[in-house]
Amino acid sequence: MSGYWSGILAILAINIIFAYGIFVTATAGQLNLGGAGFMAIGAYGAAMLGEQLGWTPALTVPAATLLTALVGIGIAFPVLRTRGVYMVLATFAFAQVVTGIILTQPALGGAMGLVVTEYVDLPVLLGVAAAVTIGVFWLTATRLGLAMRALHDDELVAVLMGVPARAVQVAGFAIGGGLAGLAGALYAHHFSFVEAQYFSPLLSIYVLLFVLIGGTQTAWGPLVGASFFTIVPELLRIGGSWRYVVFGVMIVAMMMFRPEGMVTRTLLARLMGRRRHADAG
Amino acid sequence: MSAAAGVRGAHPLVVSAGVAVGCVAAIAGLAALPGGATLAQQVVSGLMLGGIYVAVAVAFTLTIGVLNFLNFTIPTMFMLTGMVAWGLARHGLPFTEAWHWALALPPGIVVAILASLVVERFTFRYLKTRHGDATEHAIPLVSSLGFLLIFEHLVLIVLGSDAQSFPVRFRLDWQVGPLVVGLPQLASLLLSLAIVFWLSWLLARTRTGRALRSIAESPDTATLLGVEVTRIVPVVFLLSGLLCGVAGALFVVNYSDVSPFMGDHVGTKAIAAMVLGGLGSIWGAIAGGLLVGLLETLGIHFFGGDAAQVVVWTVLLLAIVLRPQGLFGGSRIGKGKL
Amino acid sequence: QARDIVIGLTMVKSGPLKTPGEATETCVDIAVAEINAAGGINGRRIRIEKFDTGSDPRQAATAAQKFARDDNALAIIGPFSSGESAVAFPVGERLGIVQISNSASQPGLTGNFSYAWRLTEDEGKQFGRLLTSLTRKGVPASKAEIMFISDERISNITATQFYPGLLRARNISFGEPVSFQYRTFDVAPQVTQILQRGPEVVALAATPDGAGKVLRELRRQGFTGRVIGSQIFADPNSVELFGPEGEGMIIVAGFWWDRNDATRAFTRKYAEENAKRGLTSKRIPHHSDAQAYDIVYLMKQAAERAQVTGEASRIAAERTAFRDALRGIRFTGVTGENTCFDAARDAELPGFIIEIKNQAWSLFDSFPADTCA
Amino acid sequence: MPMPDEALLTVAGIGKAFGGLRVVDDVSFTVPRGGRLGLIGPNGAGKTTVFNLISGVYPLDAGTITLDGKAIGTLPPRDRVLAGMARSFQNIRLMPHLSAVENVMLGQQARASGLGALLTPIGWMPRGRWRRDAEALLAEAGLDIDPGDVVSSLPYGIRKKIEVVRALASRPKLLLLDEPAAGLNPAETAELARFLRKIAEGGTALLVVEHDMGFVDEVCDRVVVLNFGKRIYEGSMAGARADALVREAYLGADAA
Amino acid sequence: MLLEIEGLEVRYGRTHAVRGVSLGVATAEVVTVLGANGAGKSSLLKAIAGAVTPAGGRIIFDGADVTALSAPERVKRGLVLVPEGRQILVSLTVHENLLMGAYGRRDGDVARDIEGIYARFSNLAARRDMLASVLSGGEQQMLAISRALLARPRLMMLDEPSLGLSPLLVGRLFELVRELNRDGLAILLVEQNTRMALRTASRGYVMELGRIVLDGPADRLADNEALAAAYLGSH
Ligand SMILES: Nc1ncnc2c1ncn2[C@@H]1O[C@H](COP(=O)(O)OP(=O)(O)OP(=O)(O)O)[C@@H](O)[C@H]1O
Ligand SMILES: Nc1ncnc2c1ncn2[C@@H]1O[C@H](COP(=O)(O)OP(=O)(O)OP(=O)(O)O)[C@@H](O)[C@H]1O
Ligand SMILES: [Mg+2]
Ligand SMILES: [Mg+2]
Repeated sequence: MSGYWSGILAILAINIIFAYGIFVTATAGQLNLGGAGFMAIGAYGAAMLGEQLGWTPALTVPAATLLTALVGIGIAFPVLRTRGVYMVLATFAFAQVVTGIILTQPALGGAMGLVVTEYVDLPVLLGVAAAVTIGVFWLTATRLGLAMRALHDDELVAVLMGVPARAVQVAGFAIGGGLAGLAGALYAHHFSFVEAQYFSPLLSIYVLLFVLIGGTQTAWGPLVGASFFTIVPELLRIGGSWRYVVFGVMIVAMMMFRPEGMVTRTLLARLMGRRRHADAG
Repeated sequence: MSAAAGVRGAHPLVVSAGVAVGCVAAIAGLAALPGGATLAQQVVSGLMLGGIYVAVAVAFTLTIGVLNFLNFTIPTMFMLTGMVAWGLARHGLPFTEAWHWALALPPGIVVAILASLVVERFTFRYLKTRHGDATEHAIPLVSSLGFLLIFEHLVLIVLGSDAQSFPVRFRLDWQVGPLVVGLPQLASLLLSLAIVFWLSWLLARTRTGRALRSIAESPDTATLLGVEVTRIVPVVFLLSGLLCGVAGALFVVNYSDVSPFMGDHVGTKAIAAMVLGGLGSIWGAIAGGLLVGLLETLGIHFFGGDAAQVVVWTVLLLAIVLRPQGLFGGSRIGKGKL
Repeated sequence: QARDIVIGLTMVKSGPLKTPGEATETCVDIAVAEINAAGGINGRRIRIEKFDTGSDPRQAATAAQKFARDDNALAIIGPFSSGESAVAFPVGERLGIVQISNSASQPGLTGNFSYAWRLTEDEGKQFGRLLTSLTRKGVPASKAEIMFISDERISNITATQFYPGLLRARNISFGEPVSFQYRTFDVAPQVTQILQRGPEVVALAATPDGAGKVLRELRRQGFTGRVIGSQIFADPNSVELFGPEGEGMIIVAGFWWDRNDATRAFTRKYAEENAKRGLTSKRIPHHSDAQAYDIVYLMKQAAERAQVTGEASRIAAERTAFRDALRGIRFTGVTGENTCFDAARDAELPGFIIEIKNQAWSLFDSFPADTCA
Repeated sequence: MPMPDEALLTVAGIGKAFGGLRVVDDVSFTVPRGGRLGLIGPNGAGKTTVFNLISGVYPLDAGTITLDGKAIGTLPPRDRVLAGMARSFQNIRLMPHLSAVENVMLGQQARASGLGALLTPIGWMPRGRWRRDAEALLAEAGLDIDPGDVVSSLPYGIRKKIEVVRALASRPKLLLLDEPAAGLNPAETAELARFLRKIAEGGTALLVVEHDMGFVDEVCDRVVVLNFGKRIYEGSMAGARADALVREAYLGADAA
Repeated sequence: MLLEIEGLEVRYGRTHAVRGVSLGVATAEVVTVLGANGAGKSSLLKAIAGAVTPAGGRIIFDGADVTALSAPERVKRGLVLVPEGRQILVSLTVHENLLMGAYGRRDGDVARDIEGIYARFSNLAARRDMLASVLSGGEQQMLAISRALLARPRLMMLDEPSLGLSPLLVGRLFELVRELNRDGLAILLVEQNTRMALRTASRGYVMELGRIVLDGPADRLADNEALAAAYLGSH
């Protein structure tokens, strides 16, 4: 594979994992605009464990994932008191606090960032991304996934059907936070360097866009959304600075014509239906 | 609608006059204390900084309170005013020598309004809510982010990524004893207040106000009742574009510089202000704006520049969690649509 | 038909660093055209492969991979910024390809990477020269205050790790450095704070736009002393940005356009070529532009020394030979004469102390480059 | 075998006020095991509010609720569901993005507690137990639709029925139905009545709010009539028809 | 004819909801449209009101082709729909909902008309300053109809208005329909309460799978075998 495409693929793999982190809460109807905060915790967690304690990535990555999942649980309780825009903004504020704290802590490298010595190569990233993808597909096919989608549509009714709403939502934040942290840990080890400035509001916004543009109805959404966001700007590379403008136009057009995201259940049903039809004929 | 509730409840005119008198007295008292001048200056700076946040926060509140639409392009409108005005003035437009910098600002505002209308045309106009669940209301959020990309990069292409100086050459500070008060900021505060009075009256009491609130709830039903949604909604976008434009112009006059990213910081702080005050409550936006400004300057004074950001966002996080409706907000707005 | 020698250029043509970064390409193109016209390297033409990172560090890593693995590049010019270099240097090290940055001036960035080089001068050293010059020229500076951008790495390091020591060494008293964030636009509270301590000079560590904000606020609140700073905001294009408030400011840069015939010729070409490309405001080269121009010549010299052929089959060996040829090299270009590289592969460059006078850059003082051990 | 007249649901003296307005005022009634009680009354009488109080959407201001011998009046909604009740809604509240069969499978939630049940991939098993169950239930209700259809595109009447089926999927001891026949045509109403009687024969107790008196006649063996939040009648439907108060407040003079 | 529909088509993506429907409503006439669930009745009314864009066909109201007009334009001309599921504005008060009904009106009689509504529906009068969200189902239905009346329609389309009303109110509703009709209002009524609808209307249409399969005078339809068959359903 060419060096260029392996570079792009590495970014894509991390974006996919990250996007699934946001997707898991979004399927349950919770928009998380604090993705960068979770990712930063994972990245700095892995970096610190690696540099301070000398752990290898085989240890730092799971540990950082677990750490972020715990943070997810911790933050879920206050954040779940809020709804809609308030939740979006609460998670946004959370991310701002995380990066703000990193910037003010010399022990975390402050504005200078941290160098990460242990390197994790592309095959690992691809493997983890594939595993996460399969895991999330599996998750959405379970009763837990069904409960999440029900919470997304109508929380009160879901509760009246016996869905343990709070537990499911907290689980969503734990899994989602963990995945974002996993993406951060892999980021740290692959790019060998972490800095607070990278985990900006813009990053949170982008990853939420991956998910919303891809569609929150099925697990295909983040996969398609992250790929779209990672690969289309590359294909537009010849356009120079114009590529972002074109890209913005594509986003707006997408929302005009496919407001529920690129992949919807109806679309899948239609594709599957066709296939079934074709098989029969 | 909390804006309406605000009018029906305490009389905001009385309240705000009282608050203003109280503030002036407090600052004067503080300045008179030995060594209090510095702190008094910080309080003044904070309130003045808040003045800028207020205008943008009101613009945010307007679209979210009236149309239930969290419009992320608002910081871009703010930025467009400054950058377009700079671009024009740089090329000597409009052609009046000494004043062309100041004269370039109104066209900048016009561009912000036009941009806002373009956003309306391609986002709100296509917003067809179907089922009313939690995330599909993110649609306007996403498309307004799309526009954010478009406008920001257009500006980058045409005008470059640098901050630029915008040499407005008139002294606009007001020296009161040991204190320096920025007149443009004061003006933006007063202007926002005036607009807010008018808006809250409009929403609560007029036919147009009711139509707007109907649209906020259900554009489809409003249409069936005879509301020309496509004609009324642009008015809101026009207003919010105007507010951002004016805020941007006053910003430029005050700080004498512009940059393609000048909206980002103001934008996030204005959102914080809006949330602190309560979504959809225009009175809340005013209180929130001033509060965030104060929190920021006092945070800087006591804890330093970085910690101040942590302070602001922590306070916000706590506020959302402890009092999700904000200081003045109704509990309904913002829970459904983004 | 001889094969071209490929050199990669990791540059910034979009994103937040677009404006400071976009003239890099012009300078590289000028140098390549000159070299090719004069017969190339070892008789082979240079071909530049370009990659725009959009100011995103991850893209700088991708660029290094692309040049090394897809384009058979001999070496890479760039990345532009410290953030990008921090990510791209480890990649270059793994792939065994030299990268020479023209702008990343964060101290210690090249670390232990044998393939990471920089043609830039250290912020701390440059600021020390500026302080020396203040004493030499009798500028009153016994009480100073430091203001810096905290979330911009170079500003932060310079202000917190270099300014205090350098000031202390010259017996200049100062208080706790006061910080503001990059996106902050209102620095009134910070300025109120430092002016309360009554400084004679204010030492700034900030990007040009950050510096502009502080300057204006300082003057608004009545400060009349000098504002000084190292090379971060020493941008010839900032004179306009600073406006009348910038008058009397003293800064330091690694390049002075009016130094000799070569620098003047380069400056002329720079302005012409930029005008052709629509970059009309870029008339005087920034030191990172001059450094980009010199990097191409530096690469030519090293490639000739390593007897590089550009053959694809030998590329790995030639890259290493190229790196080894850089060791102990002495180089003369528009940035200085007999420039050498220290043990950490950072260049030793001269320092030019610049004063803004009558709204223009004027040379206030200058220091020769240090010699390498 | 349960005793036929043993009370399954006992509502005793419940009350609810909204901002001073007493919407439900000291209402008591019982639903026996396998019983079929109709709750009727004029618009705004408080019927839906009673449902909301029983299912725990609103907290009680006064009174107690007992289900199967267990006091549930203060339990959170989910625990009441687990105790054996299920309900439908006056305005259809299906999950618009889920398919018909998924909506029904959501109704099974109360029966599928525990981590194991939560993590079994029901979506990938067309022949899995849960799915077969759900499809069978849909068929039993006479719903001739593709179970994979997303409900938002189905017609009103069909959705209305799916909602009843969803409530049934938890195999409740007590089923609360809020105007199940509203929006159905006479033929469909009759069919639904037949279906509900069959369910009742299977031992599920019914508490039905409905304005279609013919339907109530068909389905319920007893009615409670509310007016302004108060119980004004309890007894047989025929008795209600004859009651002057009920006629005046609810049925209208010309009701035959 | 006050309203004439010719060959109307409505499609939602692949669903063909209304297939070439033609019908007419004369001035001061009550016409009812009956049909099983999903027959396309609501889609028909929505297309007439302008809430969905028809895929084909023409809508002529009062002699003018209104097919291309927007919904608000049609409201102004007196073509008003009381939509299925009431669609009242729950974030406005009851009174404000009524004012919204009169949105297109510029005359000074609005206040008087609203008092008239309050006199007729005492439930609404008692809750005039409460948010409409707290109304019971039946109260919401009253509000929806009252709101439409305030637009001073010439043709009112009612989509299942009796849904959720008590028997007493259903009776009153149909009385109201007859009364409004006597005052000169034309009414197009979609109902599941076939008996009442046919008793009130002068003519009726029966829809099945998007097509009109039967039409005629209401009394003839009332004892029509085919109608019974259509309802007992072939499915
Ligand atoms: N949350 C609430 N706040 C204030 N009032 C309420 C609330 N919910 C219901 N009400 C009022 O309580 C009364 C009873 O409402 P409820 O929905 O129980 O009536 P209902 O008997 O179900 O009527 P219908 O047959 O029309 O559905 C109504 O007058 C309604 O306005
Ligand atoms: N927005 C929509 N998107 C897709 N399909 C729709 C939509 N609205 C209606 N349909 C479909 O169009 C057909 C006709 O629906 P319509 O609502 O007009 O029927 P109806 O006769 O009013 O039924 P009901 O008596 O249940 O109200 C149905 O198959 C329905 O599923
Ligand atoms: Mg009810
Ligand atoms: Mg219908």
